[in-house]
Amino acid sequence: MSILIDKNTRVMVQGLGRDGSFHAEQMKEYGTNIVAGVHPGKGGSSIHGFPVFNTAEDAARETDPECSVIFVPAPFAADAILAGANAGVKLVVAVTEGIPVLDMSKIVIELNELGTCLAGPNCPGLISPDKSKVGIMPGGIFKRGSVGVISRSGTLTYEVVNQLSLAGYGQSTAIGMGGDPVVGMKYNDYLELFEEDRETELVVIVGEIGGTDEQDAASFVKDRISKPVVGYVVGRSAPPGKRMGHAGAIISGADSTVEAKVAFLREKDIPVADTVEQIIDLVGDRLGGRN
Amino acid sequence: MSILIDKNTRVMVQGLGRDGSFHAEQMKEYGTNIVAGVHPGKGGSSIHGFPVFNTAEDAARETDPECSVIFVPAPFAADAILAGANAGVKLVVAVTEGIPVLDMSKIVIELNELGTCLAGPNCPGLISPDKSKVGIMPGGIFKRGSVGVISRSGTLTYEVVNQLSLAGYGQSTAIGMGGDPVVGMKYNDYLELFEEDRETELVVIVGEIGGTDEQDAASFVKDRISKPVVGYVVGRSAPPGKRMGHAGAIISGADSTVEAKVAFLREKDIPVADTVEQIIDLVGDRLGGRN
Amino acid sequence: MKLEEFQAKKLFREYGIPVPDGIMVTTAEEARSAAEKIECPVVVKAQVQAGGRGKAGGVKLVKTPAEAYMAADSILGMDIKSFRVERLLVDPAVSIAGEYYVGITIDRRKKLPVMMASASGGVDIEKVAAETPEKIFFQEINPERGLRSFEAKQLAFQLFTDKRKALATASVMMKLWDCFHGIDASLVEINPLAKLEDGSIIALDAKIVLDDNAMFKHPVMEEMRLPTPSEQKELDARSHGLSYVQLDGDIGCMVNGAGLAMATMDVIKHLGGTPANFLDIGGSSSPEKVIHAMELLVSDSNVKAVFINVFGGITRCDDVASGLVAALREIQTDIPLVVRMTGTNEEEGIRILSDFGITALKDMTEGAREAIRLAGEGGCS
Amino acid sequence: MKLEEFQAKKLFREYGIPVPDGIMVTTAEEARSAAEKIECPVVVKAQVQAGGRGKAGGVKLVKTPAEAYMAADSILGMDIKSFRVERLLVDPAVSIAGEYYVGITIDRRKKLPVMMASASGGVDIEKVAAETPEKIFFQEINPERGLRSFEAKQLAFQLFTDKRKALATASVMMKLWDCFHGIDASLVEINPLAKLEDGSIIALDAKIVLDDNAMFKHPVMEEMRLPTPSEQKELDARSHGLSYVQLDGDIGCMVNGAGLAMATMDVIKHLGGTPANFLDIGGSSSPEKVIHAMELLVSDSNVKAVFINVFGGITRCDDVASGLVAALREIQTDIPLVVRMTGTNEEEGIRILSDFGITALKDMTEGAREAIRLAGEGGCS
Repeated sequence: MSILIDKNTRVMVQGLGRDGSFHAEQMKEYGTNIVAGVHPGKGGSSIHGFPVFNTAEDAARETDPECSVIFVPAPFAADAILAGANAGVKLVVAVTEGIPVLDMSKIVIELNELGTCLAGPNCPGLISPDKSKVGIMPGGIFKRGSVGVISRSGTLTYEVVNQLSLAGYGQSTAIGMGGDPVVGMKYNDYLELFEEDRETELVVIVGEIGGTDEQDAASFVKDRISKPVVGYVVGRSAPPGKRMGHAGAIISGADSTVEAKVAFLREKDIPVADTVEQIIDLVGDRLGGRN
Repeated sequence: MSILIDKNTRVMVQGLGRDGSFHAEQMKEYGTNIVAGVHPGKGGSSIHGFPVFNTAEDAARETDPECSVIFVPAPFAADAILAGANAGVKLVVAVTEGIPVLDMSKIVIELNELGTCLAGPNCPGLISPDKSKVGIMPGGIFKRGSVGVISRSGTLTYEVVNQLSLAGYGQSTAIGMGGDPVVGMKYNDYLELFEEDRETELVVIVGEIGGTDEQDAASFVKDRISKPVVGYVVGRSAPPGKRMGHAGAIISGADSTVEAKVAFLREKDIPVADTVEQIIDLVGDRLGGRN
Repeated sequence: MKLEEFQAKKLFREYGIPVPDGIMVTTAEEARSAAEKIECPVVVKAQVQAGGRGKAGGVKLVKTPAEAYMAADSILGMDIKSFRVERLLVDPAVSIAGEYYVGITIDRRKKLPVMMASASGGVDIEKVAAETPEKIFFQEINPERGLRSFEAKQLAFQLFTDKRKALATASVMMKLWDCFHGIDASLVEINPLAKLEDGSIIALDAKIVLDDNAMFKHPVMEEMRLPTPSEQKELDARSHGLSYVQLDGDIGCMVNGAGLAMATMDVIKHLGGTPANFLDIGGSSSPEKVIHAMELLVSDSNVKAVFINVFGGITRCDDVASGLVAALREIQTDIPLVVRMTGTNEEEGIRILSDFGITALKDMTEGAREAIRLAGEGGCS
Repeated sequence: MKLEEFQAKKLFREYGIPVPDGIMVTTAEEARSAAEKIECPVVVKAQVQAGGRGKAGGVKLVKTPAEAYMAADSILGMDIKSFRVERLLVDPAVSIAGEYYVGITIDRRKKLPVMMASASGGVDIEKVAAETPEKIFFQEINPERGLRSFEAKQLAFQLFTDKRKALATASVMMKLWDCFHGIDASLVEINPLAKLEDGSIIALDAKIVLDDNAMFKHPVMEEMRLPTPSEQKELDARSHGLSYVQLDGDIGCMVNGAGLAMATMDVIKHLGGTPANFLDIGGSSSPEKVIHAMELLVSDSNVKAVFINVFGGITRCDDVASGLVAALREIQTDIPLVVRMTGTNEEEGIRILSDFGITALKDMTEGAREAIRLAGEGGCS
């Protein structure tokens, strides 16, 4: 088991420019079941062994995808997300960085209406190791197992996952939920799925300064999640009010600091690591040594 | 019984200018249970014995109305409809004439989301004789009984109702659904309610040139309505392409002519009157003489 | 409110829709200099609010400014479907490689705007819709969200497989929606949307109907109104709160309410008469309104009898009666009058009329029959 | 992108929000003539992207043009929260009868824009929110529908019972939404929104933060950018695809990915070091990008050691290694370097660095520790 994607999940790739084409190939190599690509003007052709269509609607009608991953450049990405969702996929993974926040706010409303889940935008995607990878994560560092990972970051997720894998703690599914102020699914949405997933025994949530998502997650864990959860929050060194690359990482109030988040998580009985190494220790304490 | 409104229905009146105030008084005299008025700047006062609020939200919070009737002038009426619906009423009756059609299209979407029914706009409202009147119909000509009336027109409704009453055929509820290209509820919505209403034994639908609502109603009657239905369609003398006062009454295609409508209704076994007098005959044939 | 082609193209241009750089003229001399300015060949097009201008000889392709003068001279003053040609559009002629259709209107049943597109443009699109409906593609538009790029592309790729043309057309579609929404139109239409031999996409004709209900949002558009004489009469009527349409019959009608007015006309026709007009004096009628209405009716020389049919609801019978008495005191007319009056304050109204020497009837059919009889007599006198 | 008050007021004016007719000046002489033009009394206000200008002495009310000159002379060049004052806004002084607050920002949790309004304006609104939350009224805005008139009125009638003031304020609220939406703002704020003694409503201050992600829609707004010197460095970095923020420490950091960069800084701090900056070289890094990044780091004289932390995902380790080698060939520097490199093409990357004489580590904590050690040594030398 895993959440959201497995080896049968039929995936459509929207945007087959340089990046999209490269990652489509990477995903295919990893074993992702890519059924279609979408790129205006490339309709009728074939890339990496899957058919390409001019529009998401055409692709959906012909190949019935369940999931779509967006590599379309920022100015056109909001439209592409809506195209995918309106074409009927149940999960859209938006890798694209730089989508205006008001556009995202509108997208969230429409996707809720359509009953389509959204991961991202500005996210590395998700991976269920040895089954399917939808996004840009480097497949090699992941290992199949029972740890769920939810992160607001990209490379930090890889760092955490790499150390988990090296220590013998494989992952059921790992998710980069995206660092923008408005994203689709958040910790709580994924936690709910992990709670129901039989393969997942523990969840690691990787947070950062800005917003109060980590606190929302902590309260949710306390009330609704029976599985052990381990936290890690970065950005102690970030000066107040400065952008740290992620638009979401603005310290907008006292609640948004790392200190406030860590205190709140601990208050809700969630152990929090200070370093990546400590995550492994905390996971080990709860799952037992595996290397 | 009756549909949509009865003597307990709690009614809010939005727009207490000259017309709104006059008709609020008329409704009150008729017996309508008016619980609140809304007029910006008149909040805190009292008119015709009911309290007036600055906003629909305030009125709804204090008096819990189920229905709202709109007398607000056209430029502000679309907003007033949304205010009423968002305040939580389940039926909005929009008397106002002259609301832009694109605004109405947006309103219909939002009211569907909210689960609020809309009668009108540009309609005389509805009346359940001896119980409640919501709109501007002249109460005196109505008589309680078992005939449901649905009309796209105003004064023509009165003409029909008057003759029905004089002939002894009272009405369960009479509705002017409004003559604009986009209105809220249409024949079919009301027919469905009349079908379920125990007091209603027969329904008269009064149509006119333009659109294909009458044909939709005929098909609906054939498929879903067990009670007898009598039709009447006006506008034979209207030249093609000319506006006949109602924006909806544009002959936009062959289906929109009176001849096409009458033929279609008869095809679906609905008897159609050529004159108002014939309506009475057709009703009499089906219900038996009552004078 | 229907716009003429040159007005619609001006609006299209403002919304970024490619249109030919034409010039509107009102004289043959202006047409000649427009042709000189634009460089020939040019197309001289009659500006009337009616279709079928080409078949009626109202559109001419000319090769020289002198020919433009002659073409303009022959088209100006022409009568096309009862519209007199007073304005011409001189457009540069282009080399057409393909003709398409794009339009937006409100679907009354779906209660939504809908965009229609077809590769079979340049012809009567209603005929295409009726005979080969599979050639027309539809896209419903959620007016809160507007036409989205992906929706426009989906439509455009059904017309063109070529990426460049499809994307250019999708872009025109987006702008057409912006225009429709921005000006609160009831209809916008490009027929034909042409693909030129150089590969570009351009709107060769333009049709816009504005939503009269939305004019309060766009007061400046009111200035675009170019009424014909009969429309002017209707507009003057509207400025007095009256809804008036002139017809060909001999019985002038004055009714409160559009539905009842149509029923009145129908009953006149049903009984063998012919209505001279549609005239709705609306709700809450003041005496002044009735005076204006009466003036309108008697100004039509075809009218041989007047039938006034009032069902008092909001309109009070006494108001109508007073107005009528005032009107008849002011307007000297021999045209016989039939009044039918019932509803709110009917006794009061009937008394006022009776004091003035008019007997009001209570039954609509009876009134119509009497009006037909009087019109017949009038016709003989 | 934060705008200065005079820029925000210009945008407000374009959207019809009433603001004082002020003049932006950059010299004391200009301030004098602005005061003459506007008619005294006037307010001379420092234009900096920071709050608390008043307390810092950056806002002065003056009665004559000569006083305006003196006030301007004293404020220009001032340092307010590390922003140097280079521009002033000279606004006409007004008689304030009441101060209110209206603002719009995105609620990350609700994923919607939300309008906030309070009768307790003119002060630190965050303090009001924290201490007397019942004094702030909220209205969520569906961005597809925009703020509706009834919603604005509902808010406005909570501030004013007087109809005229409530409707004027509701109108300002509607325009503020139009502005927020029209320019793709992250924040718009009027504090105070003032009621003047003549009863009118006016925005006395104006704050706008634009969504950097949306600048592609508003290229003209890019011209409004007035960066401070440190911001200029960050902007230059961004033009090379780098996300850079200068800090006070002595260990320069170069990391791929914002999250990992923050984790790297945290681990440096955790081990007792101090990061000199945040520097994210992003995904798919080209050698050129690494050269620019290296130049940025060594240009900071505080930097005593550089820690390069790369987790190869999309970013390939060999690309970063090649870039680094190229950079070090070009830039002569004595600053010691620690490289930690793992992930995609790590062997290739490590080989390239090793050929150049750099030994790469595989563990982040180990790398951080080594960088701190080297920075300490550098500090002693």
